[in-house]
Formats: sequence, structure tokens, C-alpha cells
Amino acid sequence: MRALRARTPLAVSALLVLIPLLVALLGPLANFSPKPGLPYESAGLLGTDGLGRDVFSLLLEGGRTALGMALGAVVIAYLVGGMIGLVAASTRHRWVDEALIRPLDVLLPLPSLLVISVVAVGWRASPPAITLAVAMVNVPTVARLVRAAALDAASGPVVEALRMQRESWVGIHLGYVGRAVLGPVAADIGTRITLAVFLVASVNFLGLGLSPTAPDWAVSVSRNREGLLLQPWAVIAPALLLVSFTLGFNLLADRLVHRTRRLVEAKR
Amino acid sequence: GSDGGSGGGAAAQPKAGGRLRAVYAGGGAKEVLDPHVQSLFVDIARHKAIYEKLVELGPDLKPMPRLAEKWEPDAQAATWRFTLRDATFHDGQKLTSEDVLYSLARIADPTVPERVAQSSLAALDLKRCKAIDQKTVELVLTAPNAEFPALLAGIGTQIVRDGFKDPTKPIGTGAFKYVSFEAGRSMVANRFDDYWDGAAKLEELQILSADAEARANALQGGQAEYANDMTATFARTAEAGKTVKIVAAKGSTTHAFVMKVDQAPFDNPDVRMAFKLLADRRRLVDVVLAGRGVVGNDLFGKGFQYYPADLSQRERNLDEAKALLKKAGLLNKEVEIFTADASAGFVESATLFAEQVNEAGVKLKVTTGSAQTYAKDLLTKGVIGNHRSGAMPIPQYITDRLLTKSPFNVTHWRQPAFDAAFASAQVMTDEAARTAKYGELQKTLRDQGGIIAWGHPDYLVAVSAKVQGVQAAPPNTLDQGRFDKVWLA
Amino acid sequence: MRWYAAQRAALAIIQLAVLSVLVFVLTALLPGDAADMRFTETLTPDQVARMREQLGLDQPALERFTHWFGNVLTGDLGTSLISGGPVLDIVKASVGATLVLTLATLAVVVPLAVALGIVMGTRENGRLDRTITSVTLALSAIPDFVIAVFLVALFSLKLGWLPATWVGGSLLASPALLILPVAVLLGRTVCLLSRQVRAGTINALNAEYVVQARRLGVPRRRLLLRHVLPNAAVPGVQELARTGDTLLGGVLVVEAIFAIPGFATALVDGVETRDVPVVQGLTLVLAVAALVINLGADLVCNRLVPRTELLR
Amino acid sequence: MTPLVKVTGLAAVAGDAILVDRVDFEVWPGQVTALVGASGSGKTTSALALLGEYGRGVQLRGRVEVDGQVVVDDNGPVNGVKVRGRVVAYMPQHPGSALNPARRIGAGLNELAKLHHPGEDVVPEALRIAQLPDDKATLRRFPHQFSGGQRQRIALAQALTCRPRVLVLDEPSTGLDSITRLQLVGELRDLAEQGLGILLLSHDLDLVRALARHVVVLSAGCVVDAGGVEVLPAAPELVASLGTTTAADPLLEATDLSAALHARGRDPILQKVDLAVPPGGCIGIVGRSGSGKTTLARCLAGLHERHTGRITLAGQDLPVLRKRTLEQNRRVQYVWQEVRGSFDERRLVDEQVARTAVRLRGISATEAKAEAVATLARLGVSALVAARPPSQLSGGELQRAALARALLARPDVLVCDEITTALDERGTGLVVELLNELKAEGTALVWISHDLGLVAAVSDHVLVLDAGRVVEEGPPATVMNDPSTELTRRLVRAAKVGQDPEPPQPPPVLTSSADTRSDPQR
Ligand SMILES: Nc1ncnc2c1ncn2[C@@H]1O[C@H](COP(=O)(O)OP(=O)(O)OP(=O)(O)O)[C@@H](O)[C@H]1O
Ligand SMILES: Nc1ncnc2c1ncn2[C@@H]1O[C@H](COP(=O)(O)OP(=O)(O)OP(=O)(O)O)[C@@H](O)[C@H]1O
Ligand SMILES: [Mg+2]
Ligand SMILES: [Mg+2]
Repeated sequence: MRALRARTPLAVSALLVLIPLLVALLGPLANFSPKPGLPYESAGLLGTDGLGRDVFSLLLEGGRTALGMALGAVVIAYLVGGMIGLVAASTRHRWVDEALIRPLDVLLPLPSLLVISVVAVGWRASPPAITLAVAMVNVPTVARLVRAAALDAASGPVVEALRMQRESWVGIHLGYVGRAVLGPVAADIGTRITLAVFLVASVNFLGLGLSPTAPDWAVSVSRNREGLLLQPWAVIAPALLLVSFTLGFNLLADRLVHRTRRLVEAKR
Repeated sequence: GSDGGSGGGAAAQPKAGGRLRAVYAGGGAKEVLDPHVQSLFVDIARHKAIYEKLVELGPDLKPMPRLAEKWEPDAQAATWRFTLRDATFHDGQKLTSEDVLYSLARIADPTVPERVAQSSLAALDLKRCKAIDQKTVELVLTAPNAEFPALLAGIGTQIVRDGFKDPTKPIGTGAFKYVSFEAGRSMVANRFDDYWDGAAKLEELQILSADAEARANALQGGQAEYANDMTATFARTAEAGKTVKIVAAKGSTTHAFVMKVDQAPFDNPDVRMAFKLLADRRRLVDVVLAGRGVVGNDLFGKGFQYYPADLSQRERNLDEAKALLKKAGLLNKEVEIFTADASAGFVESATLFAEQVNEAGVKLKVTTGSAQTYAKDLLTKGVIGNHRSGAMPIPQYITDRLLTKSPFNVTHWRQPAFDAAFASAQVMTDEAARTAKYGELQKTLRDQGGIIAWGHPDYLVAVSAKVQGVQAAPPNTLDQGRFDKVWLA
Repeated sequence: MRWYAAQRAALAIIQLAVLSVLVFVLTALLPGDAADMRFTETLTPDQVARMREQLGLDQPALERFTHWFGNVLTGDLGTSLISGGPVLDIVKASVGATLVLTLATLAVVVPLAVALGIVMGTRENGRLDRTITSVTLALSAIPDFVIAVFLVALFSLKLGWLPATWVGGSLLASPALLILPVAVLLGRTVCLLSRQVRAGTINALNAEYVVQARRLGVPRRRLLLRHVLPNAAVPGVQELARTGDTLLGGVLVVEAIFAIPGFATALVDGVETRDVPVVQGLTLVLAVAALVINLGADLVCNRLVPRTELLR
Repeated sequence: MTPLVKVTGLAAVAGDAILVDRVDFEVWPGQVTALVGASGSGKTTSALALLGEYGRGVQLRGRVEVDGQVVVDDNGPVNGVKVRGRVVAYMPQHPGSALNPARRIGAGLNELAKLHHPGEDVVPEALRIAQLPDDKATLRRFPHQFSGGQRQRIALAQALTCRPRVLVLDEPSTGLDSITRLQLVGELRDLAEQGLGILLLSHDLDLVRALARHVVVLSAGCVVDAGGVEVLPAAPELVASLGTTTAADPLLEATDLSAALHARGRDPILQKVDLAVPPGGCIGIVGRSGSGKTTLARCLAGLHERHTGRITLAGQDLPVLRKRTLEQNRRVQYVWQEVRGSFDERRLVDEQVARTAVRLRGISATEAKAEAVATLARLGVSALVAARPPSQLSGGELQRAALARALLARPDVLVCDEITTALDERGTGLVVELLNELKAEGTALVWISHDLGLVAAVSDHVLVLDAGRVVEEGPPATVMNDPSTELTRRLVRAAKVGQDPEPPQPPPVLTSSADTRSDPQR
């Protein structure tokens, strides 16, 4: 308990995640658009960017893609990969398991870089396409993770005991297997979201993703970095929001990993 | 840093020796060593150091003698006699007429479609071209053309040795001798002591490839002494310090929006005029070019030979534009502008222009396409898009883009009367008459054509403080990137 | 063991074959082809059309693929559609820089992560553990391009201590070129790895056999080096093999920022210029490397802890 | 003669809980001292104090002197490090998991030899005593390449390589079949004869009787009795029942039952087993470790699906579990051997027990809970204890909870797989009492156990399994008193450890295939 309290307070981690999240969610609603000025001026709250746009108003607009694409990708990866993993783990037919998992094994050495650059080059500036690509890159690992976690639980004597008690399928899979999978999955989601944010941001940073005038945070960092010495806020502010989100998520994930670990230890 | 040429200082006494590393925008595997296959600035710079052309372009894009000492057309401008200079190849051989004829034939070789000057030199009737003597060569055209010398100054027209086969062993008459080359990375060349125009000061020249950020970093970090094609933002940053000088060639290239005159809504001249009236050129230049440029007047080549300087500057006029749009029934309609991150400032200017058009009640929606295929896509896709052109003589620009048969006619400007008028101007041997005729044609274009040329960005070269002798000149002209005149202080 | 190797090899061959088809399909789906990429307003459409013919791009996709595949079976990776040179040369030219970069990174990462992991693991929840955890966590939360942008701004542009780009420099003449790129790649990998090693150390320290070895009088130092480390390293090694792909993503960013003519850049360039043989060749090499690394990791793990199951 | 170990007034405190209170005992060279007592009585805590070792949050007080060195005094542990290995070697409860999976056994042994006796060649001697071959090939193997029994020997060899003066053995006989257990007795007796002091911690009283010279009885951390073996409670007189040859039709019947590990009968575990249990009857199943007892039970319970042959319940075909009707499901219940693994860590034990009645008998949750609590109470598990998550119950308590969970179905057939291994005699008594009651009401039992005495007392028909086949069967009295096969004879004879006045015969030589038991649960 002492160790837990000694870690970063929950409020801090939550705040780190919430600030960018709220900016991303509510920012576009604010509809704040001051008159544009000249490139890299210090007028306004945070100055202007390379196109003379107000950096603060851009920040409000740019979170939707920066976080939305990453979160969307993780959600899709979990819907698809999680489903595959759960079905593969719970099936009684070995061939179903094999048919679902083996193709993913084949895909594993496919560099995600290639997939994403192909998608990014082919369907330039299309957020859904890039979201989907990032999601697809994550599917094999998610599927394997969920399968492994579920398999562990589903093949153990607890499930047999529950079957002996004639618990319903739903009762077994949601009540027990699902909860058993939840621990590893929750820990994984934390790091996966960070990774997805990185991936999306890197794609945008490299100019493979969104249009260069998009208000997206990563695009802002990329496009305004040559003006870093003229008007640092155009780079620092979006970078800070990105880092705040990933750092908060890392801290939350760390906390979760700790809790599950302590649970496991308690079991022994 | 200071604008303009950096060599003007009277105290500057040229000094020999040293190595200059010049960084250009890279082309990766696309970079070539064959002087007739070039298309990137970095290729051009590399080939310029090793090879030379018969004709070069002056600062106003007017042809000027280079390997050809002088030329004379016949009365119809259909047969041209070029007298060659006493130049020496790197292998010690003298330049002869045979080298010229071989080079032209090599360019025209139909089995190698990537030789870039093929189309511009198509007018050459190679079978009838001949060497008069060692130093005189007669070139015959299939159709008369008073602008022919300018075509010999186009890209991919370098003169190679007779029998030149292997492009990986370059031999030219240029100021530098080839040492090594790695596509996408670097080329190394050494001073050629027997250069006819006076041997270079530099001992070694390295031409490196890198993107804009790396060019800036390399220059600032002292890993390069010369960086080509820098951004206005970099110039602003660099001007604060002392280590880097900016050499700016005013208004050298052209930024424009191009409308397809045969497609709705731009098939209506009123709509074209309305859009021209909607562009806030000053703001576009201030924001997209960060003020480093000249406001355009809907014509290519401001300040070049044949440019009609007497035309009044077109200004933004929202009311008139609205009236025209209303007349055309376009108010509250949506039009898509097709752009891509293919060239610096494309998406930015499209986005900004969209805002300016929106003020008139027409929604201009920005659609971004693929950067790599944009040049090709623009020919067919979209009704309005971005266009940028490097420096070239105005007649060549018209030939390439504004005639019915032009290969890059992005505005679909196809007017038989215009074609005919242009053809008649091209055969006029009297330069004044030609200039007048070209002026008329350009006025037509400005008022009826599909080009909204909003700005002419400065061409920015950055050099480290010790580099001297760099001239401010538009790209594709003789004085741009002339490393034989540069020295290290 | 032999059966295992055969199975592994068979799977690898299938993986590579499927991968080749996939990569081909992926690149075929892209708009435009290599000939279009040469259309830069200097070549006329007519010239481009003739080039397409010469490059064989007018042939049906299936035919091109079978032709390429046949060549690969004989060890010929084909020629680039853009430069006209052998793909093998492009692979060779680009692999060097990336290899140097990754090896240099690993050379720093592995000892550092192992050391940190063990320090953290042996002082579970102590002050040192928490400090290192916080620092590595924070480091790993900063996207590599953000780190890169700020490191370059500070150390190269402001202070002028370190070179910011590989352009114009040679690695042999100035090894300092490696410092910033490696520093950028370091953060996340060290964090991921050290946490794995930490968890492995804690697990091993609590394991019955370590407790027992201590009871039988094995001194602490020896206990850590001989009993804890091999077991603690296993999750680290597996993580290392797994992070290969993520590391490559980081390498791309680093290559882009520092203008390093490496593998990732070549791959993205290949995609952008639709240079299908180059993309195919690079992917093939990459996939082989990934397979070898994974196999290597499995073998190392099996060596460290023989009970680790080979085929899952 | 002076004692090797002298413990006086040892106390261990964790917070306000007193784990061990004023414990005194001694260990003499060449003699076995036994610490006995129920689970949780403080045996392990006291023994670890000899190494100066203590659990997290535990404080040691009192005085422990080992071979003249003070290991614990009133300020707590002092220099325990000096005695570890060299003077006192401790062998933990599951020696299998005490071997480093990453190291060859030779490396582990040589390391200890170098540490404690540099320059001496002590390994071969240790291997010899532990009855392990002393060849290079063996030394180059990894722990996972040995059977469970062999691993126990390797752990013993490690302890012996240290050439300690005192050997501490913590519950060395749990889960061993009677033959293996007998071998252990022989080995320990030999060691003691060579002058080693042995401290034996066990609740297996027969084993203690067979070996110990001194006995210390612990209860709740206090010494309640000490002396020779006579302080042990007398062995309960379990009379083998004669077997009920009821004419009643069998309730559960299996004919020609074969089972395999893989599909299509590859790797068979059970071969052509026939059995029948009448209502109110009990069939006992015995056999060496790995002989297929659990597999047979799981086939009957419908959990092992890869089997052939016919199983009937009251004359009707009994399919695999997932195809059973609610009624069939209710009527046949199974109690797991690996009991801890069969409980969900996240729910309270009493809730989990009650679910059976809710799902299978359709009664309300509150009624079921009340019934669960009542059943558990009868088995000696208080409501307070049962209202905790499984991780907070001792192994014995959990074993009884698992039994209660099955009983709440009011089954007609109950399959019990070694359900008393973690229980002391009182707990076992409660279980047997309840089961006898149910038997009288007509419930049929399948009873699997290594404890032949218990089998004889509970069942009225015994099957002896060997390598998946029934090698002998009959009424317990016949099987126990007049075994017809060599295996049964050995099992029965070996089971008499500590009960016969005569010392048992030297143990038969262990072949590597004799113990196929897989790795004990960690
Ligand atoms: N670290 C600890 N903190 C608190 N209580 C502990 C700790 N370690 C052991 N205990 C408690 O001390 C008591 C004695 O434990 P010990 O392990 O000595 O029993 P044991 O006699 O060896 O039992 P068993 O037969 O189950 O092995 C138990 O009630 C146990 O729950
Ligand atoms: N999942 C499995 N994988 C491999 N072997 C198995 C598996 N399950 C059982 N076996 C083998 O089948 C045989 C019978 O096992 P079973 O559990 O029925 O033995 P048992 O008689 O119950 O032994 P014990 O007394 O140790 O509980 C053993 O040799 C065991 O190793
Ligand atoms: Mg104990
Ligand atoms: Mg069993």
C-alpha cells in the first residue's frame, strides 16, 4: 500500500491524460478563430504558426485527429484482434484456432512501416485510411495477446469447475474468462495507445499522413519546427499536449500493471 | 546576412583552394549521372559543374553564348550556324563540331525515352545538320524558329564527347572533373585546370543531397558551405545570426493557381475573372512566401525577356468578383481546389486562397492528392489546382503549356487563334516585333486565360560566411550555382 | 530439435512467399506506377508512355510478379525501376547506415537496460527503483520526433556541440554523428527493456530456486549474476525481438531528421516512387531479418532457460 | 554428546500475531528430530529460524544455536549467513521448484561444492547417497529433463553437496505414493546413520513414527508435547471393510474405458478399464503416481473428452460433460485434486460454493448460501474463513470447500480425487464421517487416494491401476491382505511404514521410469 501511494498520485496521471483529451474533445466546439496574422509572430496567446494562424486556436482544433486516430485505431485493433483471439481461444475445434491464428503469424514479419507508408502514400490525407492501417498493424499482436490470456483462463480447472456447476456460457466467458483477460488487456491498452499515438504522430510528422495545413498536433510540430527559434510555442505547445497524454497514459498503465502484479502475488 | 550577390565587395580578393560542400534537395534513387536524363536541381547542378551547353540563359532568361561563341540564323530562322569556342574536354581533346552533332543525336535517340530535351529539340532536322568545319556546325530546323538558341539552353542539352556511351564515366568541358557519385547522397569533383573560362578557385567540389531541414542543419552545423533553395523561414532565422548569408534572386519562379478553361465553372470567362479578382496576392506572398517574393500579375516570368511590364497590377476586388459570380450563378456553390504536398507552399496557398474565395460566398474546398503523381494528375484531375514553374524563357513556357499541342497544358487553354499568333511571332527575326507580338498574346492570357499567378518567390541560397562570389540569379540561368566563380575566404 | 528446425524453416518459407504476394498486391494498389513518377514536367506524356513500355509496366501484374518471383528463386532481386541499377546494390547501400545505427543503439541499450532493470528489480519499490521508473516512463512518453526536434535545437543549433545531420559528414571522420540519433532511439527502448528486465528480476528473486540457492549459502553477487540474470533476461530478449518493428519506425523518423541514407528511408522512398522491385527486395530482406531475429531470440531464450517452449 | 542445534525460547511475531511462541527443541547428530503439528502450527517458521531466515514482517526472538554458533538471539537473527548450506541445509516442501530451470544440475552442484568445500570432490559422494547416477550425461541435463521423484533427489543431492551437519526436511512425503515414500524413509535412515542431524517437519505421522527419535508437537505455535515417538497419537485402527457385494444394479458403470492424451487414441493413458459402483457403494482407486487415476476420474466426470468405451448412469448412457442434461450434471460431481486452481481468485469462497445449488438445484441464492455455510461448518471450515477469497484459505480449508461445492449438488455419484492430502487427522475424520453418512443415504463414491489405510476404511471395492490398466481388483480386505500382483504387494508393504514394529526392507532400486509424476504444482 505504501508503495502504491508513493507512486505518482492518481490525480496527476489522470490530469495529464484529461487535459489533452478535453482539449481534443471540446476544442473544436469552442469555435475560437481570431483574425490570422503573419507567420511566426508573437501576437495572441501562443503566437502564430508558419501560416500566420493563431497557435492556440490550432491547438483546440488539432487534438481530434492527433488522439482520435490513435484511439480509433486501438479500438478497432481490439474489436478485430480481440474477437479473433477470444474465438480462437474458446473454440473447441483446433482447426478454427489454427485457421484464425496461423495467418496472423504469417503477417507478423510484415513491417508495419511498409503497410502504413503504402496506405499513407496511396490514400493521402485520409484519416480513416491511416487509422485503419495503424489498427491493422496492431491486430496480430492483440489477437495473440487476447488468445494467450483467454487460453490460460479458459483451459484451466476453474472453467471446468464452473462447467461442473453448469454456469452459462455467458457467465463463464464474461464473468470469469473476460475478467481474467481484462488484466493483461488493460495493461496492454495503456502501452498500445501510447504506441498508436506515436505511430500516427510519426506518420503525420513525416508528412505521409494528414495534409500539411491540418491543425493536427504532430503536423504542427513537424511543420513549424523550422520556426522553432522564431516562435517556439508553435512547436512546444502541441508537443506538450501530445507528451502529456502519452505520459499520463504510461503512468496509468504502470499503475494497472502494478495492481495486476500485486493480485498475482497475492495468489501465490 | 545580406541580400543580393555576395561577391561585390571590393576588398574581397579571390583566393584559390579549399573544398566547397553544396547541398541540394535530394532525389534519392531518382538522381542520375547522365546529363541528358536530368530533371532535378541537384542533377542540374552536378552536370553544370562537369558539362556545358552551347547556349546559356542570362539573368533575364535571354540566351547568351557559352560553348557556342556566336550564332547566326538564315533569313527564315530555319538554319542556324553556330561557331564553337576553343574549349577542352577533361580527357584533353578539343571540342569539335562532331561532339555537338553526336550530343544532339544522343539526345534525340528514340530508344531512350527519358532523354529530357527530346521534345524541345524535336524541331531539329538531324539528318540535315552538318559540320561545316571543326569549329562551325550548321543546325537545320524542320520549321523556322527565332527562339532556337534558347532551346539549346534548356535542360538536358549538355555537350558530351563524340562517342560518349557510359554515363558513369563523365567527360565534359566544365570547370570540374568528375571523381565519384552516389545517387541520393553526393558527388565529388575536382578543379579542371584547363577550363577555357579560367580555372575554378575551389580545389574540390562536393554536391550533396538532402531535404530542406537537413540542408539548414548542415549549413548551420558547418557540414556544408552552400545550401540551395532555402525557405523564407530559414532566411529569417539565419538573418539573426552571423554565420550564414542569404543570397536571394528576386522573383525567380512563379506560383499560380490554374483553372481548366474547358471545364465548369471555369469555362465561363466571368468566373475566371472573378477568381482572379478574389486572390489577395499580397497576403499570399506575405504568408505563404513569408514576404520573400514579388506579387504576381497573372502572368509567368515577371522581369524576364518579353514580359509585358506595362500592364497594370491586378488588385483584389471583392465586389466586382461577387457581381461576376452572381452573374454566373455560382454563389453558394462549392468548387474543389485540387492540391498536393508536391511543392513547398502548394497546400498552404490553396488553403489560404480557399479562405479568400469563401469570403465572396463561393465555397472552395481543398482536396489533397498524392504528391508524387501530382504533376501528372493535374493535367486531368480537378478544375482548379496549384502550379509552380521554374525559370525558363517565356516563349518556351508558352510552347510547353499554352498551345493546343502542349504536353503540359494544365489550363486546357486551346485556342487555334492563339496558336497561330504564337507561331507567327516565333518566326519573326526582328526582336522588337517579336516582343510586341508576345506582349499582346500575354495580355490576352492575363485577361482570359486560366492562370492566376499570384506570386514570384525569391530564390534563396544560403552560404556560410566565408563563401564569396555567389551571384543572385534565377535557377536555370548561367550564374546560378556557378561554382567556378566561387571562392572560400 | 531437427523436427523443430524443419517446422520453423517451413513456416518461414511460407511466410516469405505470402509476404511477397502481399507486398506486391499492396504496391500494386497504389495509384500510379514508376513511369508516372518520372513525369516531372520535363518528360512529355509520350516519352513516359514509351518508358512504361520499356520497363515492362504495361504487362499484367500477375506476369510481372511471376517474373520477379522466378528471379528471386535464382537469387536475383531484380533491377530498380527508377535508377535502373540492381536492387541488391540499393539494399547494400542502405543497409549499412541503419545497421550501424541500430547496432550502436543496441550496444548502449542492452547493457544499460539490463543494469537498470537489475538495479530496479533488486530494490523493488525502493527510492532508486521509483526514481528510475519515473524517469524511464517519462522518457518513453515523448515521441521520438519531439525528442529529436528539441535535441537538435539545443545541442546543434543553440550550443553547436553536436552535428545535426549526416549530410556532409562521414561516420569514420566524426563518430559524434551517431550521438544524437542514438540518443533519440534510446529512450523508449531502454524503458521498455529495463521494465521487462526489472519484472524478470523480481520474479526470479522471488522464485523458489533463488530462495533455495540463498539458503544453501550462495553469496548475493553470485546469486544475481548466475541465478537471477539468465532468468531475468528472458522476457527482455523476447521484448527486444518484439520491439524490432517499433524500433524500425523510430529509425525512419531518425533517418528523416538526421538525413541518414538508411533502410527505412529507402523503403519509404521506394513506396513513394512505386519502385516495386526495390520495395519487394527491401521487404524481403527485412522479413528475413525479422525471422532470423525472432528465431535467434527463441534460441537464446531456450539457451538461457531451456524449459522455454520452442513452438507455441 | 552435545546437540547440533539448540533452540530455546524461540518466538516469531508478525505484527500482533504470534506465529511461534517459546519453542524449544534440539537436534542431535545421527538422530532424527521431528516437528509435527497441524497445518499452520509454525513448523516451517521454527525450522527456518535455524538459518536465521524469517518471512516478510516477521520478527524472531529467543535463542538459536547451531553447531556452536549463535544464529538468533534476543536481538533477532545474527549472522545466519555463516551457517547456510555449510552447517544447515534446508530442503523445501516442493523440491522440484527449488531447482533453477536455467542451469544444468552439474553446474549447480559444482557451484555449491566450490563454495563450501573448495578443492574437495564432494559431488560424487552426494550423488551416490541421493541414489543418482554419477555420469557426465546426467550432470549435463537440465532439471526439466528429470521426473518429479528424481528432481527431489537432485535437491537432496544439492543439500548434501554442502556437507551440512544438519539437514532440514520440510514435508518430504506430500503427494508421494507409498512406494516412493518408502524409498525416502530408507534414504533418510541411512543419512542419519552417517552422523547427520535431521530435522523432519511433517504431519505424516507414520513417516515420523518410522524415523524420529525425538518428537516435538506444535500447536498454534506452542510446544504442546515433546519426547519420543510415544508422544504421537496412536495410529487410528482403520479396519478394512469386507466389501459389500450388493446385488443392486450398479449406479455408475464404465465398460472398456480407454483414454488418450491426443486425438485418435495417440498416447493412451487409460486402457480398457471396467468399473461399477452400486448406490451407497464406494470404489477405491489406488496406484502409483502417474498411473492414470485422475484421468479415470475425469472421464467419469465428463471432463476428459478423448475417451472411448461406455459410461452409464443408472443404465443410461452418460455423455461428456457438455452434453449432459442438467439432471445428469447434478447427479455426478467431481472434487478436484489440484484444488487451488479450481477456484476463481476474484470471488469469495462461500459464494462459489453456493453457486452449485443455485445453478443445479435452482434454489435461491440466500438459501444456497445458508446451505453452503452449514456444509462448510460441518467440515470444520468456519463461516468467517469461508467468506474470504480463496487465496486467504489454507490448502486444507480449500480442499474441504471444494468438497462442499460438489456436495451442494446433492450428487448421486461423487468422484473424490485425493481430497485429504492437505488435511490433518481431525480434518480427515470430519470428511470421512460426512461421506459415510452420504453413503448410507445411497450416494455412490469413487475414492482416489495414496493413503491405502484410508482407502481400505472407506471403500468396499478397490481397483489397482498401473500404467492405465487395472492390474488387480477386489474387496479391500482381500487386496490389502492378500495382494495377487507384485505392484499391489509393494504398495501395501510400503504403506506400512511406521506401523510395523519391524523395519521395512531396503527400498527397491529406483528406475527412472518408476516415477512419472509430472512437476508438482508450484
Ligand atoms: N510472513 C508472515 N506474516 C504473517 N504470518 C505468517 C507469515 N508467515 C507465516 N505466517 C503464519 O504463521 C503460521 C505458521 O506458519 P508456518 O509456515 O510455520 O506453518 P507450518 O506449520 O509450516 O504449516 P504447513 O504445514 O502448512 O506448512 C501460519 O498461521 C501462517 O499463516
Ligand atoms: N496434459 C498432459 N500432458 C502430458 N501428459 C499428461 C497430461 N495429463 C496427464 N498426463 C500423463 O498421463 C498419465 C496419467 O496422469 P494422471 O494425472 O491420471 O495420473 P494420476 O494417477 O492421477 O497421478 P497422481 O497420483 O500424480 O495424481 C501421467 O503419466 C501423466 O504424466
Ligand atoms: Mg510449512
Ligand atoms: Mg492425480
